Amino acid sequence: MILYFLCLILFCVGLYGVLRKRNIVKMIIGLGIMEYAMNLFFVLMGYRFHGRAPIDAKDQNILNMVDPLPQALVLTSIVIGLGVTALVISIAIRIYEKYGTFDITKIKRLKG
Amino acid sequence: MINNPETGMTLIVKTITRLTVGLILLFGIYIILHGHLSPGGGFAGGVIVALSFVHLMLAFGKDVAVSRVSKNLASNLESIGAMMFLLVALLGFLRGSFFLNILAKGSPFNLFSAGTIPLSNIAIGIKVGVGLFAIFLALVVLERSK
Amino acid sequence: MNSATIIPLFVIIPLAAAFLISLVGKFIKRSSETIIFISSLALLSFSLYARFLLNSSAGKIMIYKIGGWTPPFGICMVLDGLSCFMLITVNLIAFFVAVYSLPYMEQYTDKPKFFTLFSLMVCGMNGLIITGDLFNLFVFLEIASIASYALVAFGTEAEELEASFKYAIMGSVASTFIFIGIAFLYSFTSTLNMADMARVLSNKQNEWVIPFVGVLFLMGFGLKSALVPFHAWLPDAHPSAPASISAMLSGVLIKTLGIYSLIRIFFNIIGATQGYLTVLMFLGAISMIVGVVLALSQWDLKRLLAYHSISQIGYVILGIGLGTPLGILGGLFHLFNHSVFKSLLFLNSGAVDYATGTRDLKETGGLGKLMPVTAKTNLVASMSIAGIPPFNGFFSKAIIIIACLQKGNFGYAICAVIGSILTLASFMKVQKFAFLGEIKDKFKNIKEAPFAMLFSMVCLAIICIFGGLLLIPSLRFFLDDAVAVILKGTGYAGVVLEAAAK
Amino acid sequence: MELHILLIFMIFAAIVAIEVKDLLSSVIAVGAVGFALCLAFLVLKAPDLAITQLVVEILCLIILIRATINKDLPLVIEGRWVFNALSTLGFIAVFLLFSWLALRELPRFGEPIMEVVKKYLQEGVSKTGAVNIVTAVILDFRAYDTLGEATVLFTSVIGIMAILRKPGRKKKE
Repeated sequence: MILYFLCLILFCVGLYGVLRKRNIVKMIIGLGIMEYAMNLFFVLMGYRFHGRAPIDAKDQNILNMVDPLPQALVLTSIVIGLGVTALVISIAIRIYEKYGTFDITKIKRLKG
Repeated sequence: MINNPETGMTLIVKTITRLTVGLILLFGIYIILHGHLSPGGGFAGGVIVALSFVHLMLAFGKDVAVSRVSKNLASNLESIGAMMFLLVALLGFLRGSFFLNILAKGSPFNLFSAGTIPLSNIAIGIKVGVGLFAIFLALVVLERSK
Repeated sequence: MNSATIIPLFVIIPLAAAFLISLVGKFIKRSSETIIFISSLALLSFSLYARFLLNSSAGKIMIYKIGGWTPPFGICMVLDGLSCFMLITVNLIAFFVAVYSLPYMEQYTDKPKFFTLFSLMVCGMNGLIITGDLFNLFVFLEIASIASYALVAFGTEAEELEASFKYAIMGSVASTFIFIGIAFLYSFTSTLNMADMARVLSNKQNEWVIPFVGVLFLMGFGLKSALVPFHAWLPDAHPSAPASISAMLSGVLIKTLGIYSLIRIFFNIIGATQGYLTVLMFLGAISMIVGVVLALSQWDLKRLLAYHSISQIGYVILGIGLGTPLGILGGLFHLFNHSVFKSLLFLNSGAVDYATGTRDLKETGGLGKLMPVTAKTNLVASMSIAGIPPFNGFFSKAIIIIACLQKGNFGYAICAVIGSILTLASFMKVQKFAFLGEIKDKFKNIKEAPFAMLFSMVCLAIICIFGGLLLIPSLRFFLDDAVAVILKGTGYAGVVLEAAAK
Repeated sequence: MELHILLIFMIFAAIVAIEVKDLLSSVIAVGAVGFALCLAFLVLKAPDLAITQLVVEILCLIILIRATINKDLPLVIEGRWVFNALSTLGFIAVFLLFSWLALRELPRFGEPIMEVVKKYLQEGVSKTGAVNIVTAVILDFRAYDTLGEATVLFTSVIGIMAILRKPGRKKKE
């Protein structure tokens, strides 16, 4: 119970970073932290006390395996996080090239 | 390996890289191939392969790595990898449904054992490896041309 | 090969097209255009064919078990009334936008990359509509979102990059909220299949988990569908995208990613209690008013259209939030009409931009004489968005207003009427400043848009005119099946599991 | 018990990553959070994830450092304005409160209800032949997810190349 809550606190630190910071790279870092907290939260769900890694051994028949489904989904979600982060970083690089700054409040050429 | 001093890092890094790049690439291929036996699979192995190219580029400067894998070759190889994975999926159509694992299952603990899973692992490994290296090439090429 | 094998085609065709275009796009001249044309035409015809297959199938539902695994263990694809309705809407607009963007994309470099991303976005939307699995819905939501982030920034100008950055950051935050919601649901029900989850949730009582997860999904999908508290990204993202992409974004993307997912989760999985419905109706009413009021002061044509998208989405959400059969019918019908005339409006603004190079209403004037077809299609679209009788917009808005009156909340009915009046006012402004009045001298020699652009604009205008026919009894099945699926609510689980057991 | 320590370390490193002035040190702090996450996966008996997280983390760091290395590292002036601060903190407080209430009703940590997964564990090896059950789930039971996954990566590569190309628009005649 405490672990889940700590994980959500980490999620909120990332959310704070995204909503409050003015520097684009800080927002990307906040987004990255939110992705980490999200993945950890899902894997925490699948843990079993004194369980074993979900890989069959040749000789004995392992019964108390940890839940493999969250691990499969979080593998997908880690690579999704990499894809999104790489895309947002390349947008930030092009913005820096065009605007000359990382400060979101100065990047205001859009009207309205 | 042309080691003209001005591109890439110092000589020490270059000599160490010359030793380790092959090992990293080999380790990545091992992870891809043994995806269904040991931990790690197409994704982890592909990223390791990409890192070996990135390692090569960081140490020896842009032109060495680009001479090996140019940018449009990278994106073509990536689409080929993606096509392969889709074909492995479509293979399942031959006998019933979409992603059916139709190849022989074999006995569990040896290398050629899990039907189409090793093929999918190889296809994903190629795609992820070359794709991420193409991202890195695009990022670095932008830097040069400014 | 039973009739259900048509379902995976909706994902395989756009994927194969995307991989092919990125492979051969550079070498063979014009190959990317032919591939994208063939694939979007095939998708449109398959979605219409699937509609008739659905009529003949038992219980109006078709299940496709991927990899041969029965649903709770593997992923299953579900094609029922609602998803078929969305499929036809998506592929119809995607086909016309693909035809439109063949000449329009000449302005941009690197056409093959555009068509690869376009085909991947269509693949993401199709995959999201037909999937029967919650995590799969998240993965395809990511595909469509990442493709649209890159497409918004396709022109690599300063404004587009900034708009795309804001859109990408807010979109990713929404995705993390959705993923946390999925994690909660998985831990509570230990299954990911939507039908299985609905069954487990209905007989497992809880006190705080479902409301909390409902709020998380409302925030996540509300942001994707630009409901009012989360609409900040839409007025920036849509105007700066290429015209064909803002047509897709406004016409279809915010509906499938946002509204369809909201309907699926709130009606079919969690079970729509009165609390959720009142929240939805309230949000819809606010979006209606805020969108229209903000739109009145705009002079940039595409930004004005983007604000109108927010208000029209408010109509759809209000209609569906009513919960009564007539209200849901009105909401879904307005969803179809809005995707038709809003994408037509964006295509018109793209034609004006293509010919004159500017979108500012102050500068364009009197284009009606030089661009007759665009002027007429814009007139048709403006009339139908404002809800003038013969056009399709009128029927759906009227149904929503009648449903509001029947249910007795007059406040929302009055909001709907005020909203449509203000919409009419702002589109009169568009018509006057863009197409009537005298022509500016620097636009003397502009010529009409190329044929392919005109073809898709005229076809969409025809659909706008004859859209009202969908309500006549013989064609009503198209909407009624979708309404029946929503009204069944968590009965969706029983139908899917029983059909999958066969 | 070691998970609690890891998580507290991650929260502290994340706060450092957000609050520190210099860009490069905040990137390093995020790297620390990522590696602590990799350790957490090992403790949670998820070797697949540990490898993938470690390697993806390295690539993310390289790209992040590439983006921030020679840019002007301005003195980052603190946050936007007061209303934004209050609304963010208020939202976070409400979010945490309701999540505490909802978390109490979930199955306790360490005792997951594993109805669907029982079949994967029993028949994983026999039905798919793969010894690593996680790979069996990824590439056979739920292979459609992995197709979506490969497409996500493919989309982001094509998207990045589309964004980073030099002449965005052909100049009008």
